[in-house]
Amino acid sequence: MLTSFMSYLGSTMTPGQAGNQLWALIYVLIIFAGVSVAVICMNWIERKALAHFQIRLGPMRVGPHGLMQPFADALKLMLKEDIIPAEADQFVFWVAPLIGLLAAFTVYTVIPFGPSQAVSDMNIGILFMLGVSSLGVLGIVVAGWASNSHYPLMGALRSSAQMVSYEVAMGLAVVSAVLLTSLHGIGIYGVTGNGDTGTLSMIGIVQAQQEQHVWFIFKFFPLGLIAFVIFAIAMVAEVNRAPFDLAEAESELTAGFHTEYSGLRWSLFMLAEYAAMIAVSSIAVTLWLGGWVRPFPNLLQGTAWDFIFSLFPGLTFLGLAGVALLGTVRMPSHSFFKIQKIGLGVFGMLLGSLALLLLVIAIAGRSADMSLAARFNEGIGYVYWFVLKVAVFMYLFIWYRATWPRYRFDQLMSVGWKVLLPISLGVLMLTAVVGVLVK
Amino acid sequence: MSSPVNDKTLPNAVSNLDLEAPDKPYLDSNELIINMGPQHPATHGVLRVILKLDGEKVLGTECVIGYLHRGVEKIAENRTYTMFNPYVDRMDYCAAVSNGLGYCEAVEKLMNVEAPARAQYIRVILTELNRIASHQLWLGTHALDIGAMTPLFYTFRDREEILKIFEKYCGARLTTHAFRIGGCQYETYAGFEKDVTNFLTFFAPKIDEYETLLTTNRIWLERTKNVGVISAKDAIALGVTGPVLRASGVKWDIRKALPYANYSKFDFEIPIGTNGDTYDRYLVRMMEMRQSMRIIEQAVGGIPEGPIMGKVPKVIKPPVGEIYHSIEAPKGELGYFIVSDGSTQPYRVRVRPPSFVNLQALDIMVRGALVADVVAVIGTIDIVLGEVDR
Amino acid sequence: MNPAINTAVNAGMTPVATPFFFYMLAGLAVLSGLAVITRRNAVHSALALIVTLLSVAGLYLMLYAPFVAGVQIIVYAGGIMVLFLFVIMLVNIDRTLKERSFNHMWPIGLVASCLLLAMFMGAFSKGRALFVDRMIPLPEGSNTQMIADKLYGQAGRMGEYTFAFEIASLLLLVAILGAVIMTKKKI
Amino acid sequence: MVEKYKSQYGSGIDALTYLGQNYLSVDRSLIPDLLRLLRDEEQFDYCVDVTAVHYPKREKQFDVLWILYSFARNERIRVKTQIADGASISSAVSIWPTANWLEREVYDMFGIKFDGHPDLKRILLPDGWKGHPLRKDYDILLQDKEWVQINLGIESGQ
Repeated sequence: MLTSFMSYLGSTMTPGQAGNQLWALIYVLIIFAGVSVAVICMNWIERKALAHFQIRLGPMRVGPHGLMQPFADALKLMLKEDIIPAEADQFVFWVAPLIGLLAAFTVYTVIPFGPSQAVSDMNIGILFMLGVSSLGVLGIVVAGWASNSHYPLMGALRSSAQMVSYEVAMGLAVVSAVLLTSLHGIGIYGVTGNGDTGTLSMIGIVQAQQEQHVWFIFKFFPLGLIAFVIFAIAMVAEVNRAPFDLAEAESELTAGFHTEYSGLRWSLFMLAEYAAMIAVSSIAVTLWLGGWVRPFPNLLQGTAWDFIFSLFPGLTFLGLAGVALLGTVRMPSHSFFKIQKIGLGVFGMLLGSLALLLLVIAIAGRSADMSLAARFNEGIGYVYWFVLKVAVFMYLFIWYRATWPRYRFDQLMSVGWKVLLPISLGVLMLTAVVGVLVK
Repeated sequence: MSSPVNDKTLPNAVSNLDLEAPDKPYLDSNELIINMGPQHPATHGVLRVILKLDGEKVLGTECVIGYLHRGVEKIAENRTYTMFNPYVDRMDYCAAVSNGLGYCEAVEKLMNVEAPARAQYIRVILTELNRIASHQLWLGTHALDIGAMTPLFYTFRDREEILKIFEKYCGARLTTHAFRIGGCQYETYAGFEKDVTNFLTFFAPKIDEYETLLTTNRIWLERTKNVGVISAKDAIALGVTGPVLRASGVKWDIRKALPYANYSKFDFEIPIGTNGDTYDRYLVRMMEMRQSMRIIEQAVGGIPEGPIMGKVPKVIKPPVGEIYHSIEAPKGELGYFIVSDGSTQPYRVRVRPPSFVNLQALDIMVRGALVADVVAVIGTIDIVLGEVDR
Repeated sequence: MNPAINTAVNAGMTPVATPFFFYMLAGLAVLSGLAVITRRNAVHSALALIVTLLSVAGLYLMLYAPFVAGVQIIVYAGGIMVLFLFVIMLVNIDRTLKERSFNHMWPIGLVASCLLLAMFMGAFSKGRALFVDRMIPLPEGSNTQMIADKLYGQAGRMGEYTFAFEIASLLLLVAILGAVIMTKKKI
Repeated sequence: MVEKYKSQYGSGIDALTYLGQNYLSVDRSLIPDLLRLLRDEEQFDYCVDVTAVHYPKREKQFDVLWILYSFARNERIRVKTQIADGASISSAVSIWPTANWLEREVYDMFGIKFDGHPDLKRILLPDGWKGHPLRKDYDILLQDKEWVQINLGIESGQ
């Protein structure tokens, strides 16, 4: 056990490739915990950001600036009565949220947070991701049916039709990115030599971008960009978020497929939805935005630049700690706010010490040798840049929700079939043609 | 006065659903009967719409109303004229001032008295402010129905400024009871003019802000254009009034056609639409808010000095007779038909509620549309269930 | 032990394709397959079918055919089953539960399955003579590439199945157009 | 206008003005024809309201009123007729579709039946309710106790 634990430490492969089940399990647990924390953070950020878009404050009571609100909500949802309608199909009603949750979390096995920071590097990684994430819709469809009620059924029907029409455009956009992995050469249009076979592996896709010195979003400009935009639209539809949240459109179908759900079971749907949001954003980041690669790895290279970029994680947390401490100072001095003040201060301190830890690691690991600190530092950098890029998408999800009205069902379908599908087909063909011509 | 333009023929009568079909297997025949409401996020209260659907397509609707019926007309027969005045605020509670204006003017007409000039100006200012507030509420909820969350909060933020003026003027924010038979109870507070002018300068850019969010938003356009179309002819035949009628291209506004209060003194335009769809109704109401601001601007600059209460006896006892008086409420023609038997209590008060009559047009507006359109159309008709049910 | 697995172990990999996983997946496939045909409720059957398809995908993975496994998940478990459910959901469950199974062909089915069983038994007992004993273990990832080579050809050469593949896709295109024309009253 | 109809229909029509508002007092038998004529020939294309007033002491207990408006003439007119309790009157739904709900409300509140109405049933009160609340003999505190007890499970709705 200990040997299998230690033997992996020097490896540069993912635990899956190295065949180390123990480390795979550790990675799985880390990712599960990480995603759960991310969902909690996302919950808080969404409420606060949405509130500030809408000139209100959002949660302010539970903890300083409502920081503890997600925990209070989780507790509330766990304690709430879990109602199963009498006429519902008991078993299917029970299993539906689990399907969604399983699908959303299984995807994370192949998401590469770094060249070796993934549970496994499957050689069909992207195919696996698309396949499993499309299983999530089964949970919604089945939940709508099992509720034995009209509104959920309509939500389920909408959801399945939506998924079928957007999956195609999404898949074609993905294929055009996968096509790019088979090219060699540097730069946006630079292609040299004979094209080798490409790869479906998530890690391979990022490495291809590294090799070509360009994110695929800029490759064959504007083809990569268009494919990316198509994917970015389709992924919003895939996870049922505004403006494509037809399956749960609250003003039309009360709450769509989860109308009859309550308590913990309902919260599982929410968990699955947010986990799926992070997962599809990760696909977009991996395919088009260079995955874990930091910005300008080739333009600004050298140990000095590496060191500067490795300070970013620590500085980010330092900034957050600064904001928290500023909030502590600005808290009204009334005795009502005493506990909140202390809480926010402690939170700021925690963030600050995390920042200090990260900075220490960055300084200790600045040499390019293979010491543990250096490898750790490297790993933190990978995960940081990956998470940062994903976070941009998460913010976009909130922004969309605050800004846009909801599409109507038939319009959504016609956008999917009549706009996105032809464009993505065209982009795919053009990418192939340009790839051959430029060579 | 333009005559109705569109000549699309109207189905002779608005047919109703055949709900008594003997236990039809709905799912097998792909026909779904769905109860939208009375507890539903988008029915603006306790409206219940029974939808007959083919998949998502609406084959027919039937409105079931009356959940909020309080018997306002019966109450009126058992109260004196003065006592009934606050009750009218509770009908269209989003536009309480308009309701009060209509009632007070109807009784004044019945008694053959007229409110003094200063009172008239105050009335116009408050009523137009109330029109803006009502349209703001409509815009926020309508946008929310279509899925845009943010406009709701923007409109409520700005509506707050109007409610503050109401509160300062008469102490109440929603059901104001601002006017009395014969004039106004309260003199304007110090700084009333300034508050109103400040509001106008505050609000002008805010309308632009709403429009930035919605007017050219592609999803908004797709969701509202050609949705819930009603031709001018249909609208007239169905008795639809207010912005819904004007959006169909009929340039008819009681403030111009049969002027009441002192609207004839002010210079404003009647915005009209062309297609009679949801988008046109949206535009018409947005333009109406700007026109209301124009009226307020003129009125606030010209408030004359003088008494605010006309010569009305302490006990209001109109002579035997009957009167129909209507005003242009934010939602359409609000009429009061009052029969007096010479006593202190009205013999009969009939309220002609704009929401009630406009709601009748829902059926032909949503037939053949999708479920999502039903929600949009309910929003665009701008109903208040307190007024529909009375 | 399977020779393919032996080489995998020699290559420094922990065998995933252990008999335990095989029996688990196979058992799951058979059990859920039985559930598909025995459940009266169509949605339950569909859910069981999804489990069957997923365990078959797992079996493909054990055969070092990840591409086929991925396609199995994305096409069958994902796309097709969602469409299945879409249709099944609109069926009146109460009525179908009351109805007797419409299929009275079970004797024929029995004969057919007995024949299939006999064939499997034969293949199992004579298998060593019929099939290659040792499969050359494929390096990771080449399975996808091999399929592509067979279908599209390599280095300018037509692949073994290029023609058949194109014919199949043409047929599918015709079928799609036909479906569109049949369902759409006016185009 | 009134003169023309008067010569056509005889003494069934009376034109009056009160406080500057015109109304026609019409005999019940002339109502369907007159309403149609008002729409077709006098351009009263907008039916503002249909309502009724109850006079329990009169022999013909109810006044039924149509308030009409003409866009072309910018003029409002009221048509008024008297009917006895239990008598019915012809529906105006085929003339102005808007009369549909308005007549249902009159039926609901007064119990006046409209012949030819496509779906004459209660609109504001529940379908099974007994009594017509806007009649003068219906006290303001009165309610259909039986209905309240059966459907709401409470003693009183007040």
